[in-house]
Amino acid sequence: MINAIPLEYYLGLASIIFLIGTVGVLVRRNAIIVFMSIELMLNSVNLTFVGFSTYLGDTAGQVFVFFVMAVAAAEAAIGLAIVLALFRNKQTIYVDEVNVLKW
Amino acid sequence: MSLTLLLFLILGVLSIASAIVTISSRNPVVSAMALVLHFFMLSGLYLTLQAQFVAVMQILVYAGAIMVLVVFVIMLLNLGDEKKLSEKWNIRRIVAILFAFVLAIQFISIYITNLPDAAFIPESAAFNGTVQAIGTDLFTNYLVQFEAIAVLLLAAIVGALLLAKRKIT
Amino acid sequence: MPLELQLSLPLILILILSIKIVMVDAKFGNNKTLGFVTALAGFIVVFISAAFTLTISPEAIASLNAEELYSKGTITYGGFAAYFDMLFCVAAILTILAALPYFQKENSEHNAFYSMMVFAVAGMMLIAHSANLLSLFIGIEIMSISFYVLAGYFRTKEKSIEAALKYFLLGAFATGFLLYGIALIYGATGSLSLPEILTKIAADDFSNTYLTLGIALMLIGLCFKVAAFPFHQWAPDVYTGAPTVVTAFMSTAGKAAALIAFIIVARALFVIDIGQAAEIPDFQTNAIMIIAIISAATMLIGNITALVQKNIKRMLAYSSVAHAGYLLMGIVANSPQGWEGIIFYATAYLFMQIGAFIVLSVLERKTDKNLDLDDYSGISKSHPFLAAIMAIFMFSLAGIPPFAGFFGKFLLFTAAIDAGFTWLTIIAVISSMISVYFYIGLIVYMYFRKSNTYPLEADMGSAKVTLIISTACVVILGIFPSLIINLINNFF
Amino acid sequence: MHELIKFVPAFPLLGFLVLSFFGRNIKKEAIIGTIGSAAVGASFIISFLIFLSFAANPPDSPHIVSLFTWISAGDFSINISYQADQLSILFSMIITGVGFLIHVYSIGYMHGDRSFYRFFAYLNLFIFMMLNLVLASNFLLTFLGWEGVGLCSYLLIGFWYDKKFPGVRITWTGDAGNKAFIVNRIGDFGFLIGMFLIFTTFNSLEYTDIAGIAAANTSAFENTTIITIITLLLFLGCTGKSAQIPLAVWLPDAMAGPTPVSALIHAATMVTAGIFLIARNASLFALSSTTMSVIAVIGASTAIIAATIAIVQNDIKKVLAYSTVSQLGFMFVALGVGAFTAGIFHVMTHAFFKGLLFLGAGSVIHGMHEEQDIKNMGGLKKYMPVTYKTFLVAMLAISGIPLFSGFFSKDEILWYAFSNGSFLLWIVLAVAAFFTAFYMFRLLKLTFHGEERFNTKRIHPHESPKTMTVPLIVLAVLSAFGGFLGIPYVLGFGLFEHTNLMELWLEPIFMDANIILNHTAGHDIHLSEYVMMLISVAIALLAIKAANSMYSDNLEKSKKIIRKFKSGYSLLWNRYFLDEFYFKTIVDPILSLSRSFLWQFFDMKIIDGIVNGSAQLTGSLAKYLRRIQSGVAQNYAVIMVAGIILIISWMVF
Repeated sequence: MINAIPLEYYLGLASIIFLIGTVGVLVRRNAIIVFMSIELMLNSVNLTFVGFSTYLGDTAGQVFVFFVMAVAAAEAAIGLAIVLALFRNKQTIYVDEVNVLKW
Repeated sequence: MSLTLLLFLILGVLSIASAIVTISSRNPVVSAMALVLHFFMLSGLYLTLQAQFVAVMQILVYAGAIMVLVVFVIMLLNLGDEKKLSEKWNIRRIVAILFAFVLAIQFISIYITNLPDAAFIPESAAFNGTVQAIGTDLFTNYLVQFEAIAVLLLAAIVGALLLAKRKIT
Repeated sequence: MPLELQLSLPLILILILSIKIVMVDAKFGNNKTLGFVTALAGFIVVFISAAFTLTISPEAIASLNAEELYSKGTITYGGFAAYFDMLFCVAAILTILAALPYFQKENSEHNAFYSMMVFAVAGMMLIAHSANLLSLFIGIEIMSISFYVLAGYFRTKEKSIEAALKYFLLGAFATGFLLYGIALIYGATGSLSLPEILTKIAADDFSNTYLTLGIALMLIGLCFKVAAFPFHQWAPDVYTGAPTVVTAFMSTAGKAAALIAFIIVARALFVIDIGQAAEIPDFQTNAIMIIAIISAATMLIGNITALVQKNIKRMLAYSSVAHAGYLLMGIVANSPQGWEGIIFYATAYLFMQIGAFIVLSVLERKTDKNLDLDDYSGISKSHPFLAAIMAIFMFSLAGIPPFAGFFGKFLLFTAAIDAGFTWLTIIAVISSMISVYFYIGLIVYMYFRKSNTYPLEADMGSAKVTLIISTACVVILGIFPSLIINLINNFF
Repeated sequence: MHELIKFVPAFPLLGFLVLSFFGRNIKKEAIIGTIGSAAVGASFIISFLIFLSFAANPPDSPHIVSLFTWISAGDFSINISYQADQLSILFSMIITGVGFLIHVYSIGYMHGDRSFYRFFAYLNLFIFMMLNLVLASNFLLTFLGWEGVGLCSYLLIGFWYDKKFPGVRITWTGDAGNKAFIVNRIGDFGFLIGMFLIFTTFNSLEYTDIAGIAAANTSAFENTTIITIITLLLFLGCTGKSAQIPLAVWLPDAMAGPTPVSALIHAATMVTAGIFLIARNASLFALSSTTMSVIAVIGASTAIIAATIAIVQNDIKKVLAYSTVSQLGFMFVALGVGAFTAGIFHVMTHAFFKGLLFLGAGSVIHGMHEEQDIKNMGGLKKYMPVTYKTFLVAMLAISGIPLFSGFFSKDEILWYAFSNGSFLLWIVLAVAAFFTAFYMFRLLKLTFHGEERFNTKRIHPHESPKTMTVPLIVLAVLSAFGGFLGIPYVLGFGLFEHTNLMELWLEPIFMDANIILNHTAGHDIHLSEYVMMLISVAIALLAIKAANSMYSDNLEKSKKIIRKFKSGYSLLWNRYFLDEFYFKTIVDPILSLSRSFLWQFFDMKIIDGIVNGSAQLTGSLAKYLRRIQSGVAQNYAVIMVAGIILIISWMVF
């Protein structure tokens, strides 16, 4: 029963979610949804970590996930604060409308 | 097909589906809700991997804290009617999806052709996922990093306060 | 004091400082200089403690048993880590000295700035000390988060907040790849500890494809942090949009931190001594070739694009991209010689680039004014001191002897040639020839053009100290490079 | 005595520091000038003392005086160390000697300039850098000097940056300095890469080490690809600094600087750095016959092309600039055929007479109130007698009139071009020598003889002050008699063993190279050498005659000659018939070729086009590249993903 689900299933699932997140970052204009796509990417990495951790019989991977969560929380705070400040400045949160700096 | 595999498939499909909804929904609130669902699915997947502590943290931190913040900001910005939110297709999007497709082929071919060495879950895994195991590890082997994460969160708090302040004092 | 406590003194002190500075900010937020004084004194103390750990003999450090330490071998002590602690503190001291008059001029609040500087330095120090992928990741994140905030420090100004947004989105995106790479390396070797990973790679005990993919993804994450092609595009925009003093700090200390991360990772993943391993693994030759190509492309793109810039800040931002290319040559060389080259050049680069940006910040008005080449016409008449030292920084950046920049390039180029990368050196020399054009271009404007009708004002205040120290170091390191080289010689 | 060598560069450095820190506060020009000149004079005295001790007791191997360790990393270390031997002392004496005279001259020439002290500070810095270049015991220190002199040249060319200057695609003096600097970058590229390759091949950058290894393993290195590549790259560096084809374009524009600068940097010292570098590494260059041939061919083509261009120039300084390029070509031919001593000898005599010519030109320009066009001069002989006489000496020297210094050195080069090289090489150089004499006497005629073609009411030419004329006289003496240091053996008629003191002096330096090249030190007397000597004298006289007749009275007359010849009154000019025939068939075509092709097309279009074109190419490339920086964060992310795909494909698949 224990080895009913092979590790590659988890890795494959994680890579699919990672790529969905990547697509989200590339195609969405809304900064908040871009941010959520990044969260998707981080979560898929967490899944990879936990998968490896369990199959290796090593705790370190799960400890790492704990830290990734802390980092994600911190990034959420900063990222949303930036979006807020941006909205106050330019009345927009569309990433492609923010292009004063170029060339 | 065993029961665990069925559970994995259901959770896996639902997590992919909710992820797709997250990135494709026009309305940010719908995206956020789909993302919360996604986090729950992942939490279930962690349980199938016998990682109880991480599964609980997933709900508490992501669904409980981060997503609340996201929804709060979405409401705060009050982005208005849905027509404005529609996004047009452009070359970048097509290229981006093409690239993602290529990347997907790369990843999948890697995972299909190279099966991992670890074929089964060792007996110790059940203990490794407990609060006790992780706690011991955290406060012995990774003590320095645990302290460091305090600086990270402090930086995030000070930084977020600074950026979100309205006026210059 | 136990040896470990002595060795971890810089880390402990920066931790205390980071709490202290927040408390000062919270309690005495209205006092404009208290935060400055606290940060300055704190950085000096950390600098001294780091200098002290550098004097502890490497043998004593090597004799420590990792299992008995509190850090359990996740932290490197002494040696290059202590050197980089000092370097980051110097960069921070130089920056905040210049920041005081700058923020007074811009009518901005101060105190949160010093807190963020302390956090950033704490993150960088953790990077330099890390012997473990987890420490490395957390260090990089602390640094990055502080930089996101610092880039958007002028939150009411459009350009500053745009820089913060771009930096944040792209930085977090790159973090995703870095993290995925770490996960795969962990999966392939079953360890997060870098020395253990090295042993496993040398013993051929790893899962090849996962490790290869992991290294590829991690490479991407690190290349983003050093701003190397094609992951460099954030850098010109962020460096232009961020407050000038922040840019001075980010583009020097930040780059040095990213490079030490690169060195730490390269030392664990790439085998130098062929005797140790049966043969050099494929992923190593491939990865080094990729870094070589990235390095060549980075310096060409950075220098060529800098040619057409009319804004000096943006020109220096592109030149900073180009310098990432030169610095990566040390990684390509994959030898102690190459890493020493990186450390020397990072040191030299720190002084010349901070100096150049601080000159800009002194002459800048209202964030965006007085930054174009035309504004600098004939300032050698009105500001002979600023023009003269700016010329020194430009010559040094262009790699003209006898300034420090020349020796950095010299060490890196010889290291690359020794490693058999003659073609890379040829490209490097060509691109530094190109770069001379725009560095000298600025000097032409300053010295060989008629003055503008509107004279620039400069009130330097404490920035003068920064400028004098930077100039002195650029000159001294050019004439007596052995001062540093002898110090860094035994790090690897 | 040789330990004193470390003080040779110290004095100019001291002078530079004093002048740049306190110069602003010194109000009296005389004091500034004295400080600047004394610093260089002191260096000359020390060099001379070392020279005397060497002359009394010639060293077999170079003395190396080490100051401190510059860099040491791992197993290699590089010192700040100076090498005292016959070659470096000779160059050091030329630099400080001629440099001292030019410093003194500048006191008069720069009188009243708004940044008088800055000029002397730069000049002192230049001398310091130049001394580092020639005295260095390793490539790195030479490179420091190499870059340093380039920098000073750049600063000094652009000294009067807001003055208009009609150069090739250049309107401002400041731009001329820029052009020189950028063209020299291409040369420095060769130098740097060559230096790195030397380091990896020989594992050292010390001249003595490299020469020792090269001489000890001649058979292993001779004509190997790596040696050829290294020497060709170094030669590329030399073409930049010494203004040879294809990097010759910057020198004529460098004339935008003050005239003492042209004399010191762009005639006597800096431009000979390329010659020095090759001579310093003679045994390395001797190992590659390919490189030697390339050097000879480039030198010869530069000599002839620059000489023909010089005959149509009307700016007095540009004539001299092209003449310098041409004379440098002669020196490179000498090096290319293995006649190192002859090349160095010509460096010395050239420093005397070309320095003199430039200073004379400066005196003329000074007296004519900044007029440089020779069409607007004429008849200055009576206004400036000292300048005229000294100028004439220099002309006779450069034209190769016997007993003047240029005769000995140039003749030696011609002879070696024939005996070690080929007849064709000799022909080319002989023709170049003809043009040299021709354009020089054209210059003399148009400047000093004939009627005044300027407004005598507005311009009152006057002789220059003593500080300017004394250096002229000293240099004139040297130009006249300096050649006796290197009398060819054949002119001793076998009676004396050592007529050529130069050869004797430099023999230890080039011993290894001569062994590699199989050049025996023994002397024979060939009849052909006398014949050649006579021919070259005849050529010079013929050219002077031609120039004299063509520009006999003033510019109008020469035009008239041609006009009348065209309209059929040729017989009336019968006594000029031969000359006219000669002009019509040879000189005129060459004149027009020179005007329309060599100068207008080759120099201005092709060479300049390549230099400017590559700059434009990178410029337009930059315009496209910056478009990638679209400003939209997600476009950057897309490019990142493209990079990621490529990296993963490479690494994994």
